[in-house]
Amino acid sequence: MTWSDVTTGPIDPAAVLKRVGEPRDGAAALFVGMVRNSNEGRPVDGMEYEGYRDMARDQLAAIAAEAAQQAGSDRVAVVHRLGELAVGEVSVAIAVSSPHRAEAFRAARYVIEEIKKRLPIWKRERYLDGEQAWLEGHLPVTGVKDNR
Amino acid sequence: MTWSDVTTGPIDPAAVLKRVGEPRDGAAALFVGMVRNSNEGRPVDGMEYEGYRDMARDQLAAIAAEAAQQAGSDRVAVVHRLGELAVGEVSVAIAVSSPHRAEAFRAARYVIEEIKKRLPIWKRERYLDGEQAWLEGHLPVTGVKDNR
Amino acid sequence: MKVTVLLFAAHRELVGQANTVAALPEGATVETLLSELKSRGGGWARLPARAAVAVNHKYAGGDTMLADGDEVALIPPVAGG
Amino acid sequence: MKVTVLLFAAHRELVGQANTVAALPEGATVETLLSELKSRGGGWARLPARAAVAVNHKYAGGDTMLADGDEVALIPPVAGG
Repeated sequence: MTWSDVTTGPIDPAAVLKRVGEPRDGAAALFVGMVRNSNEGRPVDGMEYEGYRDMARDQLAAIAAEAAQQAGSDRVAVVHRLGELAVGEVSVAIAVSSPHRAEAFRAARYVIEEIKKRLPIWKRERYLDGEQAWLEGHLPVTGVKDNR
Repeated sequence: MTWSDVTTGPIDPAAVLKRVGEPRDGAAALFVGMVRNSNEGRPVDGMEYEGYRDMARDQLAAIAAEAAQQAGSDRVAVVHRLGELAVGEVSVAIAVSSPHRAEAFRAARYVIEEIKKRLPIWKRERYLDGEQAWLEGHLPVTGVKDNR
Repeated sequence: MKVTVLLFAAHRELVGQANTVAALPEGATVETLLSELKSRGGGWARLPARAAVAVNHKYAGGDTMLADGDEVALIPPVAGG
Repeated sequence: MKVTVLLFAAHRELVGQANTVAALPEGATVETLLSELKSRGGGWARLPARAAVAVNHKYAGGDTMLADGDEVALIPPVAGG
């Protein structure tokens, strides 16, 4: 069974890693996304993540299931955080385990790339100078043609 | 500064992850290798890791430094275990953080691939039926021509 | 029929509302809804032309038929991770 | 001169020793050492032809010159990870 969640509480990457790993697995890959202290050279103070939470949960579950199918392993766990995050705080954690390492790496990478393509989440950077701005995002890859 | 170690004690992947990650980093990748319960269909009871410990330490430090250079990030931590391991125990943990995710994934992958190519470590599988065998390894990629 | 419309992030700020209800004729599609919203003027008329739409949590094309009670979200370019 | 020789894993079991000391003439190379070991017979003569060698923790080719006190390790195919 894959596991996925969208939460407003802090993420513990070690706890996400513990959700995967069975006796048949020889490899686990964990990816952690954090808020960094600058973007394109501009000092960053923090980040606000806004999400369409119910849909994000559904999409994240779908992404985890796709990754599991690709990896041939149902040991996939992923959680994305919403709300106000300080620099260094964890915004997303993804863990995959499988018998062999190539599949674990590939599936973890798949999950983060798909999150960036289609999870209905937006982020607003707060800069040290007091300004803030929504980050330019990606038009979601939805499998449906343009609406307008 | 990169960090590397060869140890006979248990490995805590979360502690290895904690060794990387600076405010400038937006991504961390952790790879964990574990002893699995079968190999080529044969039930496995455990694994003995024998190492040329002093040389393995030197080689692992060199691999970490190479990964750091490739990633453009000196946040690379890696530890390999020696001794008797049960199924599910961690044999190796590798953490890399960097401003962007592609470099973190690539560097973590580089470290495990190089470990398999050249770290002077050997493993003997113990099977459930009581037999044991040294695993066929890879002739180390040493950068020098054949000796014999 | 009536559908609930959700707005997020820059869209929400442009319109000044996080949600609204739209009354639509039977047979309405996502396109019908978007025209109705645009006709409200103000921030609604200035919503970016390129945006995705989700109906009941699933991305949906402009020709998707709507039903009474549907939850329709305008999805600005996403930036998760 | 004398060098210390280390053996590991299957090599160690084949020879029945984890280490030995070899006395070599001045000017000896890794190849000279390997010939001396082979000439001991028994498990030494049956060591696989394809193996790597490390001198003082660094992989070294057959023509590497040895010096008194060097630590030379025969490295079976590796299997870390």
